[in-house]
Amino acid sequence: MKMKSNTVILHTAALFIMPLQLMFSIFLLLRGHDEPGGGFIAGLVAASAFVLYAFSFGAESTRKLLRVAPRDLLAAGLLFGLASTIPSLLSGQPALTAHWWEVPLPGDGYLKLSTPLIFDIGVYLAVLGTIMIFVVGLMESDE
Amino acid sequence: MSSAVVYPILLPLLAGALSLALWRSVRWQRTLGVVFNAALLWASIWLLQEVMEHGFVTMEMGSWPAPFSIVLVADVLAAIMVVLTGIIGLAIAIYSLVSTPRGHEKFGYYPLMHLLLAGVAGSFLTGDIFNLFVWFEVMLLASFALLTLGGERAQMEGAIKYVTLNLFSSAIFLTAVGLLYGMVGTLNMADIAQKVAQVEDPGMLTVVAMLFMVSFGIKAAAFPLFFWLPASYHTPQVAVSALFAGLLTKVGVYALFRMFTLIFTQDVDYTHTILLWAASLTMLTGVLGAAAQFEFRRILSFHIISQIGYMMLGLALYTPLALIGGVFYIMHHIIVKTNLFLVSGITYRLLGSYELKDLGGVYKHKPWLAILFLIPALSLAGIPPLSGFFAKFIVIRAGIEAEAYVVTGIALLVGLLTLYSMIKIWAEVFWKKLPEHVTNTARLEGRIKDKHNWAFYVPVVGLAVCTLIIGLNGQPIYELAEKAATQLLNPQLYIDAVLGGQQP
Amino acid sequence: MESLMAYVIGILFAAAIYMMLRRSIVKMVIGLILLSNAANLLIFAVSGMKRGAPPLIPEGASAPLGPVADPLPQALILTAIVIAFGVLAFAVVLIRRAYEIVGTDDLDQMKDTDT
Amino acid sequence: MSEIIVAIMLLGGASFMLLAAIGILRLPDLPTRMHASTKAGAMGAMFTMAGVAIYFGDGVVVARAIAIIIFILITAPIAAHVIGRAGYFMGTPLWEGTVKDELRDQYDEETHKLYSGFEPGPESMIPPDNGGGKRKD
Amino acid sequence: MNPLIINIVYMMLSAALLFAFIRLTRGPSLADRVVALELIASIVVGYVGVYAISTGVSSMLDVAIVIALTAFLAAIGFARFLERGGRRDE
Amino acid sequence: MLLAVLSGFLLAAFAPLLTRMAGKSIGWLLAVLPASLTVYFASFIPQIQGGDALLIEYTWMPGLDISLNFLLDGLSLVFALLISGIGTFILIYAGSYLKGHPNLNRFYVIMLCFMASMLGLVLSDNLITLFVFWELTSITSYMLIGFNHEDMDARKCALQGLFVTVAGGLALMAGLILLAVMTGSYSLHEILNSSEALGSHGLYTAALICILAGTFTKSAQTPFHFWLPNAMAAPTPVSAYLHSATMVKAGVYLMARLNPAMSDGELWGQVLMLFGGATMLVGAYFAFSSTGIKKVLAYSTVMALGTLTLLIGVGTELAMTAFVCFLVAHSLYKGALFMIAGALDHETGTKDITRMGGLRHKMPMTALFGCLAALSLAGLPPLFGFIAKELLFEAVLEAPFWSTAATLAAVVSAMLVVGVAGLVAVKPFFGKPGNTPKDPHDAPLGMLAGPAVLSVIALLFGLLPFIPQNAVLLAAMQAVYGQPIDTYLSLWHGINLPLMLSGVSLLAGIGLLTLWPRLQPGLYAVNTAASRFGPEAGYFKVMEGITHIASWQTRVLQNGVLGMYLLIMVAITFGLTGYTLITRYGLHLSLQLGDSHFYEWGIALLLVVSAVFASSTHSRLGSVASMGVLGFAVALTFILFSAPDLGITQLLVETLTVILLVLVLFKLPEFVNLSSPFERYRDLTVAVFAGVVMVLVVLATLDIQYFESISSYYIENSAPLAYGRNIVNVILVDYRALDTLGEIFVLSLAALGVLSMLKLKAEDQHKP
Amino acid sequence: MIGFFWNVMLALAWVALSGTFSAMNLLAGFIFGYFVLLVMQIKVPSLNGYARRIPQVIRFVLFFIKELIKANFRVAYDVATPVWYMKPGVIGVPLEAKTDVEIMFLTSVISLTPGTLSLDVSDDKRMLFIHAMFLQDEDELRRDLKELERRILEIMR
Ligand code: NA
Ligand code: NA
Repeated sequence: MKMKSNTVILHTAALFIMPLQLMFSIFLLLRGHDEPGGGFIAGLVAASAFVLYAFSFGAESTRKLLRVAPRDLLAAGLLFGLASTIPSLLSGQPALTAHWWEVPLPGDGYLKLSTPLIFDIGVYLAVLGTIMIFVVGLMESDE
Repeated sequence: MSSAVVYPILLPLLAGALSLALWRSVRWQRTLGVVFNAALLWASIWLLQEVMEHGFVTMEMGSWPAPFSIVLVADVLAAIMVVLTGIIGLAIAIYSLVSTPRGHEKFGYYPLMHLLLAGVAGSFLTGDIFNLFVWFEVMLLASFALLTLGGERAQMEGAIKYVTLNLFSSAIFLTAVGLLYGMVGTLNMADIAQKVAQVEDPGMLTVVAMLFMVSFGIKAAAFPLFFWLPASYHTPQVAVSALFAGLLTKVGVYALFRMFTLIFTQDVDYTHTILLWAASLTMLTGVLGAAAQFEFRRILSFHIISQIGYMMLGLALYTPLALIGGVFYIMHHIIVKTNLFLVSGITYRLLGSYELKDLGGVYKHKPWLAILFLIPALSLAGIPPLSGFFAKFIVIRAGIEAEAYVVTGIALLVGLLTLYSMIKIWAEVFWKKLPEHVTNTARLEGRIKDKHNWAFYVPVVGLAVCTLIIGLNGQPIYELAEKAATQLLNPQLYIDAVLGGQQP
Repeated sequence: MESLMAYVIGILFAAAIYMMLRRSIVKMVIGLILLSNAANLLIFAVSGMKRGAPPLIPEGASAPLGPVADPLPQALILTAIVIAFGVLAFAVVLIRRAYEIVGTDDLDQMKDTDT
Repeated sequence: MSEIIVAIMLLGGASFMLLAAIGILRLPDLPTRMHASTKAGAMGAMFTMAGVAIYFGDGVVVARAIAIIIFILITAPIAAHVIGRAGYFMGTPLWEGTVKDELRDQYDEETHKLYSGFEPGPESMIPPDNGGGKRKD
Repeated sequence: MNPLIINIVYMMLSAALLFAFIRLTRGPSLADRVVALELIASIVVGYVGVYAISTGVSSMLDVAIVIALTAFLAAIGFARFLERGGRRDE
Repeated sequence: MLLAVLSGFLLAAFAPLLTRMAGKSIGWLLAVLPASLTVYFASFIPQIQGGDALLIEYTWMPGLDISLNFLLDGLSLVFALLISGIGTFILIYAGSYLKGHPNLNRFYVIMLCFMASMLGLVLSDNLITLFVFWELTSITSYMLIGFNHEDMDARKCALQGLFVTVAGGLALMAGLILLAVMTGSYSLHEILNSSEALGSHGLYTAALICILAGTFTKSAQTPFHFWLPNAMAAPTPVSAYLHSATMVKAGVYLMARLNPAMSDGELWGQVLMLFGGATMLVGAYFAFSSTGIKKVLAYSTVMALGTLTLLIGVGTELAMTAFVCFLVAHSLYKGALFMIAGALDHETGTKDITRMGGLRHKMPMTALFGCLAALSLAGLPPLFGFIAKELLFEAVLEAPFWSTAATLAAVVSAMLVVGVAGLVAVKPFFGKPGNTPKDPHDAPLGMLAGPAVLSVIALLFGLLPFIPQNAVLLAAMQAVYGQPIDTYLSLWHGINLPLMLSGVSLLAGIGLLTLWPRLQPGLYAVNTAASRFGPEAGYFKVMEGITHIASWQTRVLQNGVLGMYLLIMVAITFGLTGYTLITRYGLHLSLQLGDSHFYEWGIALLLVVSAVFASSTHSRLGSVASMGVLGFAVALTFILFSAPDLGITQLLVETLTVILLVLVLFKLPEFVNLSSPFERYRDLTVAVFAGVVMVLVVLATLDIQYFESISSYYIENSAPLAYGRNIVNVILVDYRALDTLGEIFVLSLAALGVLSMLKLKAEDQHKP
Repeated sequence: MIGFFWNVMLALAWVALSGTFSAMNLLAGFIFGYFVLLVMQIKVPSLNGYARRIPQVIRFVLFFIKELIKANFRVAYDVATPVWYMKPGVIGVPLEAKTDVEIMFLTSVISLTPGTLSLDVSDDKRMLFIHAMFLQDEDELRRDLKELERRILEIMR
């Protein structure tokens, strides 16, 4: 026995909650080096956001929202992760040696950019891509 | 430090990621497959050269000092294993060009293959116990995915067993790592070894050693933990079978070698005696299992188990010669077993079956293929002067010299039964007249000529040449194995290489 | 607490193993989840459990103000959790496909590939 | 002073939670249980967070506590709605003391359409204000 | 914070946790279990708050944020299960 | 020398090519190699004559004490000459016999390999190298026996030969290693020259048994003799020849070779005499009682091998003399006879002697050489066989022990052999013309050259025995005996006991021959009965047994029931762990739980009840929901014990896990109780046992902390060196980033696996 | 305009979450919010006139808290006493609210209040079905709901 699954309430709510979750995920990603968070957790939160969307609007719609295939997100994540080894290898250090750059910003700020951050972004994308593959794939195979 | 030690891991990882990124272009993925695996082979040979020059090559990842960083360590054994990985990888990459069904190629075969190799290389090179767990998982997941790729019924059934039993093994591994960390507070294997050696009452270490033994025993398919292997290895497409057959179980064996020479040597009488009996029964049950089979790849699968027993025997006897034998056996077996699976794939291509009753007449129509089968098959059975003979000889000589007569007797008997199985295949597939019910013989009789058949034969010939070289020119290989064994028996060398002078 | 956890871990192991031994593949998957939780808790317990001292460094400080919980096992467990999740996802899809193809979730009916 | 407020907040929060738990355990059917649990649980969490905000008094913590409260306010009713709805439509039996059910008759199980009763023409089956009654099962 | 209050609160939360779990085990319908699970998520938020106060570690609040933002997804998942034809009385 | 040994292999590699190029005359072409080898080996005669040994050294695998050293002395030279000399004729002969055979090229490949292996075997100084060639002869012989591989019988016989010889070979390997362990050397000449008394060494008996197991199987000693006649069922007399004249002598060669070293223990002589004598009788009897010409010859070979073994066992100077002479005589006449048999079969189209007769008219030359060889076989003067037989009688008469029995056996077998010789030579060529499928003519030159040369040589050696004696035989005798020998071969020793025994056996033999047609049915019945209980039946029992045990074991172990697999694994894991814990560490139960707060007890309780409920409920989703609770409880544990990152991760993962499960589950059936109560209690017992072991292990581990954790380094350096304040995250992305890198790849692999399982439909797959 | 509003909201949410009140952080939040909206832009509903309604919002919040506590005590009382006082049932309430956001907001608030639970909205969005715990006085309940709806629409429109 099946029934119509979506309602206006869930749809609308999803559109409110999802941006909050995505914001939160980016936040968790960027401050993960200093406070609880990091690429995994952030990626999982981001994935939750898209899962909510997928449950509300369906897999097809989620694909459209993402624009890139989850697989490509995953590949990008892996390549980011590997890219973080490049600076160390180029400079003849052991792989995954951290490199830090301080990019001055207008005003008094500095943007701290580092290979661990690139790495964490890779983790974020990979986790997101992976879970999207799981969920969207499973949902599509049901439909 | 030499960066040689990191490339055998990074290259396949990169290849995997790139193949994934190039998902839509099978053509590019194929090219990357061959190019990167050739690069892997090159990198691994480079590593071996470096190791031969310096004894050990290490890299403290992230430039943090050992034991706080994950250290990649290549000793001779690890370097050998990585070279073998490179050889098998390249062979499989070439073979895959023709053997892989289109659907598999479109659904991630190449990335999976690369990442499997990455997991294998990582397992060989890491000097960190938890990192070993991670690489094991990489390897395991890649093998899961490869095993199920294609989604046929047999694959699913096989995969469920494979997955469950291997996950159990992983959980035990993780548990053991946790317990070990709880006791010695470190993860670096050299550091663990050094600390374990100072422990006065190592009873609990032996307990943890048992967990490691079981976990790696499952991965290695040792008696009585091998069930997952015969249930699954014959189910995927043949290049995958070959890859598994050659490399995967050997990672378990490698881990056993590593743990039970470097770390758990505090109670050798106990631990290695258990290993000894496990090894004997592994040899025996494996070979008997094969004797009951009538399917090409199933026979070969059971033989993996029995051969694992020989390798474990080398470890269990724990004499210099025995370890040499174990290492030699690993080298020989990886090449030979992969090759046999590849040959089975060719006969499958010719006649469309792996069942012995549906095969026949290959010797008549394809004598060269028959020779290409005989080389690895007789080598596996330990017929001189092929590689397997010397491997077996060393182990048996070590057994006799260690006065382990019963076990040696079993090893000899198993050799005979191995020959029996190989001859069974030979007689049924090659000698026997083509059964009358087999009608699709156009390929066998050469009436259909496939365009890229060279890709089937190049790896098979290449591996056969390796077998012949190991056999006929065994001295350098022996010396290599001897170097590896010497290092294994002197853990202090490893410890010094990783931790340097600075001891925490 | 660690001693108490020892008993909890033991029970989790027992429950996990009991579930893994069932013939239904769904139960088996639940067994696997239990097992990985048990292993994670085990690592957590044997490397020492500390109340109220997360391994964080306050802003501006160069080290935690007091003794903190061991961060290393936490990192290991985090890795293990994520790995277990990936494995689990694979496993559930596998059992679903297996059920679709084989038509039963009774493991005892899946013995074609052996012997 | 703030200590007392914090204590009250904490105890209040815990009480709501306990109430929710007792409610969920005692109440006779799904919707009534949800009246207790989803809301009281959320209330409890919000009270506790208010206590946390007051206790720490630090800008960062306050901001976070407020964020938590807002998030709970947004997500809790959605969850409640989704479960309650699913539970209802899947035919989870209602308590025998239920006095009326105006939805049942507006729902077409064949087409999965839910009517408002304001539709023109034959589609409308029963006007909303004078129908209702107990569900048959 | 007064340890007595903390302990009382803990005790109440523990009792709540237990009751919710009992409902989860009893069912009888899936939705009942899910409601219980949701309540347990809320109680965990309560735990986190009390714990943050009793130890003075505010970074634990992030856990509560995560629960607040994502825990309800499980309920949505279960609802989907029901809607797509799963059995309600499990 | 190395080239000489390996040249056979090299030529084999080119044989297919040459066959295509040379066409009909390929046999003659290829025979150039063994012919030149014969000359080459003959050129060593002057150096060897005096009893010296030449050692030609090549390294191979020094690390394993394996060298390619060649030891050339009288014994090996005799063998080398026989192998290459007879080989020459065989190659020529095969060219004619198999003319036009489609697989002639493959035949030559195997044949040349075989010849080269034999040469290597008899020339090797290194025990392992010798063994290498030994095994090669087994394999090549297998290929030859099974040459007509589409015939199932051929395959079966080939397997039988291989299985028996390789089984023995493996024992031999152990024996050789034991020998090396005893003597400290893998080099034959060192072993032979060492003065150590092996007979009293603790490993002597073991080594002896192992070595003899190898040589007896290879040389078809009773009870392993059965494979040899079956190998004769092989399609060509050419390959059958190999099993008669040379290959099976590998075992004899090795016994002779090791005789000086091994014979200082009494066991050696006794065992050899016992088995040799028995083999001699068995061979002689079956030779006489068989009908197929090749069977007859095969059993007479068995008899000869027994005789040779017996002689080594006797071990006296005289016995060694007899041994060498008998060896040479046998090779000459047996080679000739097999080629004759082939010629007969080739010309008449049948292998059954009973159908032949009076062929001397149609095949005069064949008849002539056949009769010469048969006379040598029967041991009649003036052929070399006579000298050998006389020496045999002399040797057994003077045997240090069991002399009477040995003599009796020798006489009986000599008598039967006379009968055999008669069967082979008289029956086909004399008497009434038989009814053969083909109209016979004299065999072509290629097929007659061998018998002619060999039988003439047998005649010459009989007339002028001092020639071979001085050339190599004496040196060979000394090599076997291990000491200088002073002997002089002659045809006529005067009228003595041996001569009278010869006479008796000759007459009795002729008598038997005349009775043969009448005896035949009775013998046949005896043989049929014997075959049911004989060693061959034993072989089949063993083979059946292997299959039986194998399939039984597979049924029991690899039974396909995953639950069983897991049960065994769990039992092993925790049984081993528990056992080790108790025996290596001991039981230290710590029951101090007092340091836990009550709310921690609550969480512990929740962990336990949620796990127990999840695993005991009948409701699938109840179980899943309970797993959710477990996830929360685990997260709470992490949170309460200072692991916020873990807590968050656990919560998120738990939520996603529940989602995945529900996404998948509604496609799956509900929980059903599939197992019986017994199975459930059994599993429960095992599970509880595992749980108890884990409790004990964890409790024990909690008591132990040998070393401080290395974590203080991470804690101290995170902020200053890694610029991060969340130490766990710093570990994940910096200190131990490699773990994390691996981990995202694990995730990606899981994703790939899921992707293909969900998307790859069966129909996409088999497209090329 | 609407996009800008949401963007500011998100930037503020960012600041609140990170707890660092600095211009840089706000800017960062703005940028990230921008990206989030970029993702969300397909589905962002229309909203307008937010700023004017702050006082109304505060009044509503107070009203809501009062209702919340009142209703909670009512439920608590019934849960805590042994005999059931409640008279539960499902009733249909006609909707004034038109847009999806209005409906969502209303139903959420109704669901949050103990004693009432939004079950579903009819397909034509004109009728809201709720489960109510205390139907002793159905008319009063309907009046209360109307009042709630009025206040909500007041701040939303
Ligand atoms: Na009441
Ligand atoms: Na409400």
